[in-house]
Amino acid sequence: MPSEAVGGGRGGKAGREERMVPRAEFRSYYGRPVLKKPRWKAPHMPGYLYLGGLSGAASTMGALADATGRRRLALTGKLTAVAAAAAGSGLLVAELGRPERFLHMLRVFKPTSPMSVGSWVLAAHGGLTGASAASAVTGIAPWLGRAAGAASAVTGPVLATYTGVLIADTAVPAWHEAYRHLPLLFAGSALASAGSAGMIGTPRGEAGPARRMALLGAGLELTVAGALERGAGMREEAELVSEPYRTGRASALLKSGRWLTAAGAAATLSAGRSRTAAVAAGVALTGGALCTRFGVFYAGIASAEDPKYTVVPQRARLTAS
Amino acid sequence: MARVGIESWPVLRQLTGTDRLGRGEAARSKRTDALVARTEQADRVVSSVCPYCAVGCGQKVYVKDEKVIQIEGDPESPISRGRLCPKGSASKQLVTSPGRQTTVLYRRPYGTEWEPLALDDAMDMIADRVIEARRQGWEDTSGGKPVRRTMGIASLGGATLDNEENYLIKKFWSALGAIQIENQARI
Amino acid sequence: MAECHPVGFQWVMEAKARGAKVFHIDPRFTRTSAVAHRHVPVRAGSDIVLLGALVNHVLSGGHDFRDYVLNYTNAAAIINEDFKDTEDLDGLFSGYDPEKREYNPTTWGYDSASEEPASGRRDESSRAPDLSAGDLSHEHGPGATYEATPSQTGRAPYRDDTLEHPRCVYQVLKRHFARYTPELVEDVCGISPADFGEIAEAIVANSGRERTTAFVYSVGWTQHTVGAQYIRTASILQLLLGNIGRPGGGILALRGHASIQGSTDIPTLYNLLPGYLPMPYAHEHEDLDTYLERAAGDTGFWGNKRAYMVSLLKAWWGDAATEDNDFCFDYLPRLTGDHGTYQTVLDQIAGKVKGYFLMGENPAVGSAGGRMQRQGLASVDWLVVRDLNLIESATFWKDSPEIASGETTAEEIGTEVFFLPAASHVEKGGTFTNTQRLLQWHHKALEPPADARSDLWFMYHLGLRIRERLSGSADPIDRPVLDLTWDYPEEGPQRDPSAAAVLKEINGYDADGNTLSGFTALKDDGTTACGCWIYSGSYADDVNQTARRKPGAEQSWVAPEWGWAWPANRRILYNRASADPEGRPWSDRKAYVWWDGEQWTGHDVPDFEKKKPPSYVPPPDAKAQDAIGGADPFIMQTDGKGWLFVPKGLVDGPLPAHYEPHESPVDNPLYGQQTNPVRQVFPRKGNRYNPVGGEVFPYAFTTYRLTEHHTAGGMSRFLPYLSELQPEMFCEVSPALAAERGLVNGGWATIITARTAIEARVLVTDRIRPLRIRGRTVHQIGLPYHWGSAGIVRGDSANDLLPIVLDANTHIQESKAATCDIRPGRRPQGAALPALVRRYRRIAGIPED
Amino acid sequence: MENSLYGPLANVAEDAGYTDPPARAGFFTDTSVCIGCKACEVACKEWNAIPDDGFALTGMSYDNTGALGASTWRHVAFIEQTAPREVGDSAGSTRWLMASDVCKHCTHAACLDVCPTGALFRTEFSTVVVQQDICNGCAYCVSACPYGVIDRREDDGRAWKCTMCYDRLGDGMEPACAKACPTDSIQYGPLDELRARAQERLGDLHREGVAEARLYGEDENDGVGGTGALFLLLDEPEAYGLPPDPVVTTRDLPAMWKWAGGAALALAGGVAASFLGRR
Ligand SMILES: Nc1nc2c(c(=O)[nH]1)N[C@H]1C(S)=C(S)[C@@H](COP(=O)(O)OP(=O)(O)OC[C@H]3O[C@@H](n4cnc5c(=O)[nH]c(N)nc54)[C@H](O)[C@@H]3O)O[C@H]1N2
Ligand SMILES: Nc1nc2c(c(=O)[nH]1)N[C@H]1C(S)=C(S)[C@@H](COP(=O)(O)OP(=O)(O)OC[C@H]3O[C@@H](n4cnc5c(=O)[nH]c(N)nc54)[C@H](O)[C@@H]3O)O[C@H]1N2
Ligand code: SF4
Ligand code: SF4
Ligand code: SF4
Ligand code: SF4
Ligand code: SF4
Ligand SMILES: [Mo]
Repeated sequence: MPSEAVGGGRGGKAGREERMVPRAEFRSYYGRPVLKKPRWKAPHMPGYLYLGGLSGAASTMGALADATGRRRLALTGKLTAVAAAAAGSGLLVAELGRPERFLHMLRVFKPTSPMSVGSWVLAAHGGLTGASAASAVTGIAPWLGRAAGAASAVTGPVLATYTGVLIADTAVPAWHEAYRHLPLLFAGSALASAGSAGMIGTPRGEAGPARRMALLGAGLELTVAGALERGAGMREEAELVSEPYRTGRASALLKSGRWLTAAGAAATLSAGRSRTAAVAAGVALTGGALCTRFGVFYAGIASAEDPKYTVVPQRARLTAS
Repeated sequence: MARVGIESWPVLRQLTGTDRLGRGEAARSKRTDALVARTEQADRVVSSVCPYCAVGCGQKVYVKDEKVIQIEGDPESPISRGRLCPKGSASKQLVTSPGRQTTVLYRRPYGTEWEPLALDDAMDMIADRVIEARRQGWEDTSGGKPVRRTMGIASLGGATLDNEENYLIKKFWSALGAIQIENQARI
Repeated sequence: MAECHPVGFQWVMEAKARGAKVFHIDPRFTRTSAVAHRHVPVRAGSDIVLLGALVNHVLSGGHDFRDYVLNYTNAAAIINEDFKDTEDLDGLFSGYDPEKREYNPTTWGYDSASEEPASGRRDESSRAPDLSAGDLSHEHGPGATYEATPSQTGRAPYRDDTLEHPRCVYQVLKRHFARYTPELVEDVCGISPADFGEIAEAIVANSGRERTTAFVYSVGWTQHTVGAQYIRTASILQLLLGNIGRPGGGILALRGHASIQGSTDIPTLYNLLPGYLPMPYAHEHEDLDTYLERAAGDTGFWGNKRAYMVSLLKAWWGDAATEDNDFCFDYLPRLTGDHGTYQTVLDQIAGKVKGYFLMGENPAVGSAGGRMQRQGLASVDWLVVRDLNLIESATFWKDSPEIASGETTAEEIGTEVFFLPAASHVEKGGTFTNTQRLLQWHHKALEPPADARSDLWFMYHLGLRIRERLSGSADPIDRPVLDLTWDYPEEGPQRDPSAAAVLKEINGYDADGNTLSGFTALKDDGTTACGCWIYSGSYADDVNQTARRKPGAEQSWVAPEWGWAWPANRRILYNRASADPEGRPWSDRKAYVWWDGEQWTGHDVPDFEKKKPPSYVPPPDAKAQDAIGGADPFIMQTDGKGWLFVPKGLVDGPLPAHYEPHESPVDNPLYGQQTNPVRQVFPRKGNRYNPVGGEVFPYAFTTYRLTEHHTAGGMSRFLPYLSELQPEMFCEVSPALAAERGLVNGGWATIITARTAIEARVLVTDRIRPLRIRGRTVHQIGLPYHWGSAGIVRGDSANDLLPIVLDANTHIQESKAATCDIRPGRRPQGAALPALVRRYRRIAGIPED
Repeated sequence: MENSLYGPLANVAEDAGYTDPPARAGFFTDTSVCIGCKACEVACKEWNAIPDDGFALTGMSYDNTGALGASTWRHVAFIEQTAPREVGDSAGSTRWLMASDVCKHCTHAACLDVCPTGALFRTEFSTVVVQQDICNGCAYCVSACPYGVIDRREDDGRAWKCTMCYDRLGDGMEPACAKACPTDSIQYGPLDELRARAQERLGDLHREGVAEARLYGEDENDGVGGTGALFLLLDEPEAYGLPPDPVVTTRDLPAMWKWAGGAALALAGGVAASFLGRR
């Protein structure tokens, strides 16, 4: 019947006195979500999160490889960085409702808008990685190329981690409440994927730093993802708010991500001299990083779609105060 | 507030103006600066009355380039004080909806489709049919009593029409001797 | 009211904010209930019991406003000795003829001390309803109080001012309503004694010198076979409580369309002429004088009827109308019975009607018995539809439910259809008359598009063409057409006739062509012409008074300078009753008009002769308004009194009595007479009736409107913005009925009557309550009636379910109470649909042909 | 900047760079007098030429619009409530709550803050408006709004929501929805006045015994710094589909940037550390 009784979400008839079990009982409007479901789509948004991380960490890797004289690793890093930045920009533009207005992103600079900050960073980063890669490939203006590369080692880490802010700076409880986790998670993920790119694209001899990056990244990613899934470090109703990470499509993806990352890390450790094994490890790590991004993405969608994630923590907050 | 060239780049305005965060003044577009209510641009504003129900709410009709661009409540009406219900508020759509049928249609007996017909022709055809039906249904007497009427023509409707229209309907049909003249008051 | 007159409802909210208590008495919990203090669910069709019990409460508790009742009503009049009440005849009044199914109302008259009532003679000459000035009240509305009531007597009836004479109206009422008790209210209406008590107390406490109570109704009260008597019961109550003619009081008819009031005042109705003059009925010899004698009494303002009628005839036939030819009175066609819209449909099906004009009405969806309506349309030779949209009444030949079910096909329908697009309200100038009798001019804003033309244009140009074709005809039947005044000035590119000129003709002018100042200026000698006497004054001083728009904030709360109200710009009718017999306001709070020692004055235009003192006593043999005393507010009545008991003018009894709806789930506990004995029934194929009670059609249903749609949908279902708000036909049922029948919210249901079955989405809601009636649970089902087969949103039409059965006074269909069955799921398609209905009829024992 | 992100803000328009702006404009929607007529919905659509939102029955009482969205800028909620029925109690126990929801024109508007193009901007009336010539449809605002108000229209690609009839305000007219509202359930005016009026009305209702009446959005200390559209509700906000205690997401933005900065450093450090080894 069209009454609150059905509208009360899982709560059923949510008479005040009946609301003994705090979490199952909450009131809503015919069970409808309070928030709008994010309009961002897969694979665009999670793909962008991934590519931004990859490009950011890869450019840093490329710059340091350059500085430390690892030519092949530097080239791999630079090429990966520019390719990922370009592809990421492509996804970002494709995500727009009015792609032809992409440049409106540079109309203002808004520190309050992670996307604005990110756009400027992406623009700078894209330019820098482009210049640096072009120079590396063509050999023209090596000094300038190197400088651009060095600069991209500054924009890179920002690009790789701001995406955590990008999605955390929303009303979506699972994202917002994870604002501490997401940048770290994405940093770890970025390290792992850039490392694996290095492992894949560079002969073993030069790929040592890449392997270490991959291992470090994997470690960080696994640690933070674990915390995220548990809701460790979240402020309010941590168990409920983190629930979307443990359920449904997001959970499956995050689990796969964890397995792939762990497997990739293990393979990295045990790859020995085998290039094939290194490539396999790199692919696994990349897959893990991708799965993580998709998992985070879908957790947010689920979190926005069910009013309980919005209502229960807020109601609890009110009751507490 | 018109700004040209590079000066219109909001980032510059952010840097030079009072809106450092780019959330207000600096973010305005040219179109925004030029915005006015379309009612301001009306060629004329005409006083009217809601065509739906008998409350009789006052309406203002805004016309530009011989098109209705807005209909809204007349605040001066002591009946409605500018307010309109959803129907009254939808009056513009009633008048301007593309679904409105604005040309004459004709369906011949046993036909399966509408056909177009010129208004003038339709009027002539209807006039002929009225005269014929009137004669066919004519009664000088009924039950021996003089009635001077026709039962061949009937007419229904009036509650949505103007008093003047109802007056002409009643007047002309009565002169023709038609008595089956009815409207919504009976239902 | 919140549902159907939302903007008018702001004033109820205003009153509520100022402390008024709002009761909503309705079968359904509606938007009105949501903000009322109290919603009291009532079984549809039972209000006379509730109102009657309130009358009983007032009378038996001595709560009536005695000064008002004694002076302003006919409470003291003594009734004819031969009158027999429903008390005596088990639900019938004296004079019933079971063969003809009609009353002879002779015995309902006053017991006149001296003379034989003029009306007695009239009755012998013909049956009453024909003679009465048409029907008492149409859809509803203030017009009803202005209809010419047949002359009762020029003499004051014999009175008993102690109100103790057993045959005085007061005592008759008391006896009549004695059986209307709170217990009966519970049994018949489903209203608990506690709720009844609350209403009764509130009404009594809120009436008297200092306070007034208003009743507001609309078609929830009229669309019954006892509709007119619903209103009558409320009138009795309000008269007893002194709530008529006073600010904040009254019985407010919320009328329907923008100009439904106007179309009753200037009637596109068979039985009326403009200004509530009756259409003449057929008599062997009737000239203007005999017509007028029959039309209305000689006393009261109807005493000037000759001036009204002669001026009308002059307006129509101009120079051709002379004293010598009775002002062309013979040109008027004559009636012989009921020629109402439902009768016309039956005549169409019988092949009697050749051509049909639909000018702004959609009977295929809006009128009861949808199948009969469409059958009627399919039976005429030609049909002209003038509308804004391609409504079902224009497209029935290709998309009706009968086509869908395969019962007929386009190839079998011989109707020639002309669809002529109509101009909208902004594309023409003219007046609407709103529910408070206010004429408001709407100005033309622009030319109509393409072929669209105003109905004024259409009638005028059709008239020109017909007159041209008939010109030169020697046939006497063509004289009225050729002699007609039909020479309006033309305007604009489309040669539109001037609507202002038409309004001027309606207002009237004198021999010199000057516009008249008001109806008191009308002459009976042919020197004035006036198209509608009650509208006289709307163009006074050659100024379009209806176009006045002095801002509400810049004038008094009565706002007399906004538009123009008939009659004479009065905003409250019979407002002389707002002062006591001596002419002083009943109280300061409720002061409205009063006698200042020299004349009547106040906030409104006094509905009384300005200079007639309260002390005025009419001389014997006075006529017209001169026969109305200075303390008699009801100046249209022959005796100037409010009629508690109606000696003349109603066809179903001088007092209201409860009868069950034609289709009712229960029996009538009050009388052996189950239903209104003179209701109009048309049992025939396509219009079969469900049996009373019974298991086959166990549920009551009522039909109604939604705020988001308009009537038959022509002005809402074709608009996206309204359609999206209520996109589908639905039915509203209680959770109990849903459980009983397996109905699911959001699912489908099929609703079946003897006529047909329709489908609707289900809303299960506590806003519909099952009621305990006559010892059993009565479930009510609510059905909005806005949908049809055309438009942006489509659905089955509730009117297809309803039968044609009419109130005998008004010929209005009973669409508020009928019975049905309901079951889950969609209805069968194609031939299976009629088969299902046939099966139901068979089980219920209803004859097929 | 702290104050620009969270907490009470004395002059919202000034904070957005306007010098000497007009008084903050707002809505007070008193749902206790709403009759659910939806005139506000239609008037808004007519004025703003918004496309229809589809023709589907929801089965949710008389609400077939469902929620605010890109093509519904006013939404009237219908909530049917029946208390446990007592013997002899005919109807007093049924409530039908109606409430017209709209964009809150938050003091701290997340949608605006996150908008990367400046399409969403603060007007001189302190309202929050999308500039349709600027919006590129990035949909960030959609996820940022804590009330689920703004949305992207997919066939058009841009984000839309209530503008508080910015064009009308500029010409001294009141918003179309407020003007149409038959019962004055929607009141438009200077926000300060409306706040006072809302308090007064609340007091009246409490005195009349309507204990469940409460205000929503009037508290400057709430999570969005108080809203530009206040509501008088007769039940908990969530019963109407409103978040009970929304917080503007950008409140935490400085912290977020810090965490991101830390993460960036960690990343850079991680890369650097990885290059420390032999090979
Ligand atoms: N939004 C909107 N407004 C309209 C219209 C419209 O279609 N839509 N139509 C206009 C027209 S033409 C008209 S005539 C008016 C009609 O205005 P209303 O008469 O208000 O309209 P309805 O909804 O048909 O019926 C009113 C109520 O009567 C109740 N009712 C039914 N039977 C009974 C009964 O026996 N006793 C009592 N007490 N109540 C009963 C119904 O439950 C319903 O709620 O509205 C006008 N205004
Ligand atoms: N079951 C059930 N049936 C009912 C009722 C009920 O309560 N229950 N109520 C009854 C009542 S009270 C009424 S009034 C009727 C209404 O029934 P209808 O009058 O048949 O319904 P509407 O849709 O109002 O039809 C009016 C038509 O006039 C058209 N129109 C508007 N303006 C103009 C104009 O200027 N010129 C012309 N030529 N056309 C115009 C509109 O487009 C519309 O199609 O329904 C009745 N039927
Ligand atoms: S706006 Fe609504 S209430 Fe007013 S006249 Fe029109 S339909 Fe009736
Ligand atoms: S217009 Fe006013 S009364 Fe009608 S639904 Fe909107 S807020 Fe409520
Ligand atoms: S309610 Fe949402 S859309 Fe409206 S101003 Fe606040 S954040 Fe923006
Ligand atoms: S969708 Fe448009 S309004 Fe929303 S954040 Fe993006 S650019 Fe700004
Ligand atoms: S203020 Fe204007 S834009 Fe906003 S809801 Fe009201 S009518 Fe629509
Ligand atoms: Mo009506």
